[in-house]
Amino acid sequence: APKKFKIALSNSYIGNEWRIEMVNLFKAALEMEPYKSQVEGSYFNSGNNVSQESQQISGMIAERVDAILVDAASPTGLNGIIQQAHARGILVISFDNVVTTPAAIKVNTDQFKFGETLATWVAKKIGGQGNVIMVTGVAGTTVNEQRNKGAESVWQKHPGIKIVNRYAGDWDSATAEKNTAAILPSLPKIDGIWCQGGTDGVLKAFIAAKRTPLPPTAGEAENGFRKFMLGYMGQKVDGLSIGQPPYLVLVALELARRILNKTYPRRDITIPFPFVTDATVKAGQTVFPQMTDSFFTDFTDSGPNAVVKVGVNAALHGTPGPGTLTVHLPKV
Amino acid sequence: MQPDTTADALPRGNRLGHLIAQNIGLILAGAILLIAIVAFILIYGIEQQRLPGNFELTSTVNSAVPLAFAAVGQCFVVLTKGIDLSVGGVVDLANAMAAVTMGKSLTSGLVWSVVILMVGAACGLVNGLLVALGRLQPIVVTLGTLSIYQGLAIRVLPEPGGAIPPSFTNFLVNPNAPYALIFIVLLALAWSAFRRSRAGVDLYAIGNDEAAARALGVNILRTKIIAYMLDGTLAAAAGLFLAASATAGDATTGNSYTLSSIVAVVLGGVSLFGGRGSAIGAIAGALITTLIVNILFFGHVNPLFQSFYEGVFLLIAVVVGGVIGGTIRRRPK
Amino acid sequence: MNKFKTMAPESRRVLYAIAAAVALFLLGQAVHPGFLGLASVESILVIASFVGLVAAGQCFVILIGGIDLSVPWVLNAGAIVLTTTSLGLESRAPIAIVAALAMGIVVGAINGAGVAIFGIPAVVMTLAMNGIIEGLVLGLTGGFTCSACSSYAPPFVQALAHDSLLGVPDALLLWLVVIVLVTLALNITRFGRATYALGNNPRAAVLAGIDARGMTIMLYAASGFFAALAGILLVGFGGQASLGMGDPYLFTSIAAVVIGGVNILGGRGHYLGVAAGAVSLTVLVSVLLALNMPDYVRSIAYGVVILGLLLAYGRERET
Amino acid sequence: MLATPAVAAIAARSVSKSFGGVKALISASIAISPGSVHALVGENGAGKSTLIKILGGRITPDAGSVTIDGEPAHSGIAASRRHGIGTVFQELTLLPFMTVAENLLLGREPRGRFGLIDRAAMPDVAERELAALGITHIDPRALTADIALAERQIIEIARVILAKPRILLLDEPTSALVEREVAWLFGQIRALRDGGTGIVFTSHRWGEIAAIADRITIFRNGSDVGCFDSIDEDEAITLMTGRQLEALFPVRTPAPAKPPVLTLRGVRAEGIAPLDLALSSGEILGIGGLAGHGHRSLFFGLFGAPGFTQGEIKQDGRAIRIRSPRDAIRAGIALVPEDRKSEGLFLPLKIRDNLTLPILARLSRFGAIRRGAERSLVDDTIAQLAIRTPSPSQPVGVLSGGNQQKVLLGRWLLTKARILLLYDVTRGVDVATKHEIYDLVAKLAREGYAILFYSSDAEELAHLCHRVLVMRRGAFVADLPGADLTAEAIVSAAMRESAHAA
Ligand SMILES: Nc1ncnc2c1ncn2[C@@H]1O[C@H](COP(=O)(O)OP(=O)(O)OP(=O)(O)O)[C@@H](O)[C@H]1O
Ligand SMILES: Nc1ncnc2c1ncn2[C@@H]1O[C@H](COP(=O)(O)OP(=O)(O)OP(=O)(O)O)[C@@H](O)[C@H]1O
Ligand SMILES: [Mg+2]
Ligand SMILES: [Mg+2]
Repeated sequence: APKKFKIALSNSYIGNEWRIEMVNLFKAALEMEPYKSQVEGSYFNSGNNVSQESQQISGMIAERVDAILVDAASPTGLNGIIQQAHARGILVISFDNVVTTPAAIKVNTDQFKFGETLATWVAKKIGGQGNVIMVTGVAGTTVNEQRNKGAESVWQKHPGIKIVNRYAGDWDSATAEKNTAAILPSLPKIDGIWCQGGTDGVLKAFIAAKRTPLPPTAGEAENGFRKFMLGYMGQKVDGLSIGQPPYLVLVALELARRILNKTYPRRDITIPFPFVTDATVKAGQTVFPQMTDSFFTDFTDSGPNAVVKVGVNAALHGTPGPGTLTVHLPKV
Repeated sequence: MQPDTTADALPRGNRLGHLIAQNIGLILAGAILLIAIVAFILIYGIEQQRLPGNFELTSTVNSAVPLAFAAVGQCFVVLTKGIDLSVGGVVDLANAMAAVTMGKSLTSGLVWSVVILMVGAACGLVNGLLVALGRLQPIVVTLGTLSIYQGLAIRVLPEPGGAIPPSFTNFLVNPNAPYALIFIVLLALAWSAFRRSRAGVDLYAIGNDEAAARALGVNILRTKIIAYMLDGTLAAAAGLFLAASATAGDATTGNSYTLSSIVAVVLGGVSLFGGRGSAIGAIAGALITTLIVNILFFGHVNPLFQSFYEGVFLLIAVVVGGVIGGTIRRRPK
Repeated sequence: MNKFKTMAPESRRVLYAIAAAVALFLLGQAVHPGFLGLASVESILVIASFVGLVAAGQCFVILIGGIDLSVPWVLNAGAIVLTTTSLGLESRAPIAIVAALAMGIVVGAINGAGVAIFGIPAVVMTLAMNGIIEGLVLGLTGGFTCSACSSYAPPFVQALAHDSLLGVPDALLLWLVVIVLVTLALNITRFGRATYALGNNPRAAVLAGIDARGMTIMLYAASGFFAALAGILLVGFGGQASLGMGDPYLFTSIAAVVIGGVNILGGRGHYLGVAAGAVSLTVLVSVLLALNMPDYVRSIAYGVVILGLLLAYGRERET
Repeated sequence: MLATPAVAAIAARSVSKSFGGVKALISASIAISPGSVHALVGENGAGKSTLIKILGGRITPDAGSVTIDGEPAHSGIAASRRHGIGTVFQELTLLPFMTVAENLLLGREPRGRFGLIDRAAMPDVAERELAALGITHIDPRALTADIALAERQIIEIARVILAKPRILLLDEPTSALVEREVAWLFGQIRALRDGGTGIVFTSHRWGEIAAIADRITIFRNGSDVGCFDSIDEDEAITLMTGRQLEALFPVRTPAPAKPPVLTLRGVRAEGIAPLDLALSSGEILGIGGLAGHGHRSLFFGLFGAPGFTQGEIKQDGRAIRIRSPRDAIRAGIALVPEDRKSEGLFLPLKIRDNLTLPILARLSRFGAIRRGAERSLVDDTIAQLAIRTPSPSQPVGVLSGGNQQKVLLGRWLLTKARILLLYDVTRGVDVATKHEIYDLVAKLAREGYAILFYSSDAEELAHLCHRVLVMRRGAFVADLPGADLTAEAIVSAAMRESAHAA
């Protein structure tokens, strides 16, 4: 049998469901062809601690892996160790929370566009006129900054839109709900919500404050938010939901396999982000009424141009689906 | 005419016994470190079918250096019976400043390093003044300043980026040889000089009994301020090492150093009640913490259970240390 | 006024802490009209109640010179035990609540045993325990807080966080009960006397016949209990448990205790002050959110205000 | 004695000092001549220590002035050191987790290379310096926390004497010392005095005052009320307390011949050989001997803190086990430790809380304390022991030392314990209070309490006890019946044995 490629996944953090699904997809893929026969995989978690993640990548270098997939605790904090890995001939692919060093190939969606798309939708929905709140992400991170900049670029074009408050939701439903609950009662009527993450928490705080019906909302891909699009807790919301897809890890894995097999060039990949609106949301496909609100619905892709299709059990339990797993990388 | 008390001299404990009693924390830290090293080599050997080499040594040392500096800084404050939760904030601030200011050359890197260390010292000064002059409890002072320093760091570097001159990286954390050991040795030497200075003695005196120290004429204000300033400076140094090994800056990556520096200090046998322990122990504690990460890595534990194992290892280390210590101390004299 | 002067400094600090909370509310109204509206105040107090509950446990252990760094994941585990045990069914709510609280008590008792029997420093014991619980929760649930639940918190628990009785939110009423009970426990019971004795002079307490080990275990168990209780309420509040939901409560609960006038070295302070501290911190965060300023300014202002409050009334006497 | 020069070595003029509401000193004055020993006497809380702290530069007076050689003194510890003042404060200022040598040499450590402190040389330097003072039984390498209280007090004194002060302030330096150590100290004091040092000395043992003082200033309620070249004890006590005391020691009543309530057979603990002992109800059994010879282990062993490692304890003929203070309290045993601040009281807590802590179980219903019942018990105790306080809600820390000691005694009387272990209970207690405590102890014995009584003051043992066992090296070396027992007999019993050893 041909020698298997050793591919290690360095995951900075495992404390939210997005990351869990991402790791589960990776686990499932390792049990499916073509990866099952070509890849020997391993995965690690570093508790959101950059120096630990850096040390773990050192460990991977010591283990002489062929490729390292990185979801980084810091866009810059791992640059040094990644350069070392690169210098030792190891292929490094960073995805989701990508690193800045050119020594790593990047697989991601476009975060500026993320913020911009949400904002454009809100602006259009409210006719370029009204009060909007922005619920932002974790301060000091690139993703947060990029998404905010994307949004601001849109607001500038709409003088009728007033951003009555910007506050952090830290991409976490509980935090977003708490902060919204604290501030909402003292805010004027809200016509639109722009939210980077924790969207369902924001909406629940609106309900608790009796600010119903809920205003049009552009947010992340939490299952809870999408339930609101279907109708949930007596409310139905007009919304746009964009997900950072957990299957980025599969794109990274496939890219690694192809590059190691020399069937694909070394290059960054930006994949389109999947999104749904209240008009297109569909139970069992893009929303799962049986599942928790914090579940990330975009673990798989749909439609004719889907990047990858996997079953819900792969995301939930890391169990492989039938047959082979096909990940579509952009045409060279 | 002097009725001397010699006639009734009791048998004394032997010198070794006294030495052990005085350095119990350090001895424990050494023992745990030894165990950790052996465990690491064993696990590495079993997993990799070879012994760790230059690369492993270098990367372990390079990972340990920032923590060692932060832990020694923390140690100064803990010895005064304080605690510093703002370490992470100072690391962030230094890291962010380094990435923004250093530019391309080693010279500018070094010049800015000095400035950044001074900023760290200033952060420490603020902590020290609030604690010593403001008579506030250290844990809340530093909780407050943590928030301030983190805010400043984000102001300096709103999103990760910037660049560290490669020559500066090579100077601090050469990736090809465990050359950063020099800094650990220098740190230990500097400590032992400090330990033998007026301020060093005063520091211990304050940690032993602040009221007594005051009565003995120890300048509490000055000594505490020195302790917090050294702490701030060393935390800033940790930030520089972090920036150097990352080759760029991030205003949030230092946060973990707050708790890990405290853990290192405790593993190093420094008493959180002040006055007992040594920065050498804190360095050992930093190495132990680093080795535990390696052991868990090469032990290939289930990542979901990772923090479980970290917690268990920490407890085992402390309990085993305590048992060894108890046995040594109870050894018949 | 004369009475005020002769008060014990800790008692005076309770008044200062309450004054600080009120002042922060007024400040909020000044910079952001509408802040003092009934709905706004109610909503802020409900959020403060979560902090206040965690801080009740933290207060117990700090009173004996300890600290509990395991509250984040005990809280989180409490929330997850509730959702996984109740499966969102009203009929299972009682057993789920009991299970969650029992989990908190057991974990807390283990913390206490580690500190009291094995002599492990509280910082290390509880920090390690936080990691242990985190690892167990993630490992045992596979990372999903309740994949099989159709709804998460049973309606009863959700009502607890959202409904009102005679215009007062249930969560607040519950907190009020806790405030009364904890205050009574500390002030008129043997348990309270023993706690203060232990915190003031552990050696003398043992020599006076206090069961230091038993007390320590009990107090840490209480801390676990309150963290789990806060977890339950938070599930009710958000409707679901999420990973990491306890993290913000670590430093906040410690800060609330100290701002409330409790001495971090133990033996002195009152829960009433701590409750005021919890309100102060929550109001402060809300005011800063309302002010609509950049994250970094908010972070700096938060630190500055806390230090300002402490300088105003939290200064220790000269030794 | 030298003729009194016109200029005092150190003097305080009309100094006042308040702590919060407490007026510790009210316009007090004192002048100490060079080459003389000036004793300060007064009840607990009279302000002696406060005055000494002011003289020693540790605190600044609210009003009044301090002069040195007629010049205004600079305040602050550092300045006072430059003035050549050395102070032994009442609460020891040794640092527990530093070695004896480090403590002894603090601030004047030997320097080695690069001007750094030569830590390695310190034990030897300390050993030499101690030997020069005639102290060879204390190991300079030991941690201070590990040596006995008396040894700590000696180190504290040695540290100050070694600095060759021109003015020496000694605040109750003998409180934990036994006679021979006191004699050693007096030798040192005389040598310094003869060299021209002006010395302030306080003590609550009149014998010491009489032996060493050239002048005596009496303090009462924060003011000096008289200064004498010599004064007899009764007169001094009247001035100190404002009332007359009968004989210091109560009339001895014979010990009742009763079977022992408590018997120890072959008990062992760290520092004590297997010991046998029998204690009857109504008996005051004295334990004497030099410090550091196992008394503490005996007392604390009996109280289960920690318990004996071996041997048998019988109470009323039944074997009991005492493994913790709780066991001891259940068995009706009470311990009043020597160091009331660190082992007895909760200083910031109310008198009430301090008194009733061990009996709360009895006082509460469903865990809640019955306030009324507690209140009346507390009031009774305060009245019975004549604890001087405006209210039972005062923090115990604001009471004078003697009253603090009474609170501690009261706590244990409330437990209805019948066996009292009194470990140096009069340490640092003023004459009047001592008198009260002696009366109390004698009364308790008459009421049938069994009392084990250790004291570092041989006079006290001789006059109060029915019988005295002298301890040496963890064993009883003499059993002295009480009828015509003298302090000399106790001291010489403790010393005689050492002649053999030497
Ligand atoms: N730091 C302080 N804070 C509050 N009160 C104090 C303080 N120091 C002393 N006092 C009070 O001042 C008074 C005088 O105390 P001081 O210690 O001078 O008495 P003393 O004569 O030395 O008594 P003793 O013989 O018991 O040592 C006492 O009432 C005491 O309680
Ligand atoms: N026979 C002995 N051999 C060695 N060390 C001894 C011996 N006896 C006592 N010690 C040591 O002396 C120290 C003091 O002992 P302990 O506290 O029991 O004596 P003590 O008489 O109660 O002291 P003090 O009178 O000062 O309160 C202890 O550290 C003990 O180990
Ligand atoms: Mg005094
Ligand atoms: Mg003794």
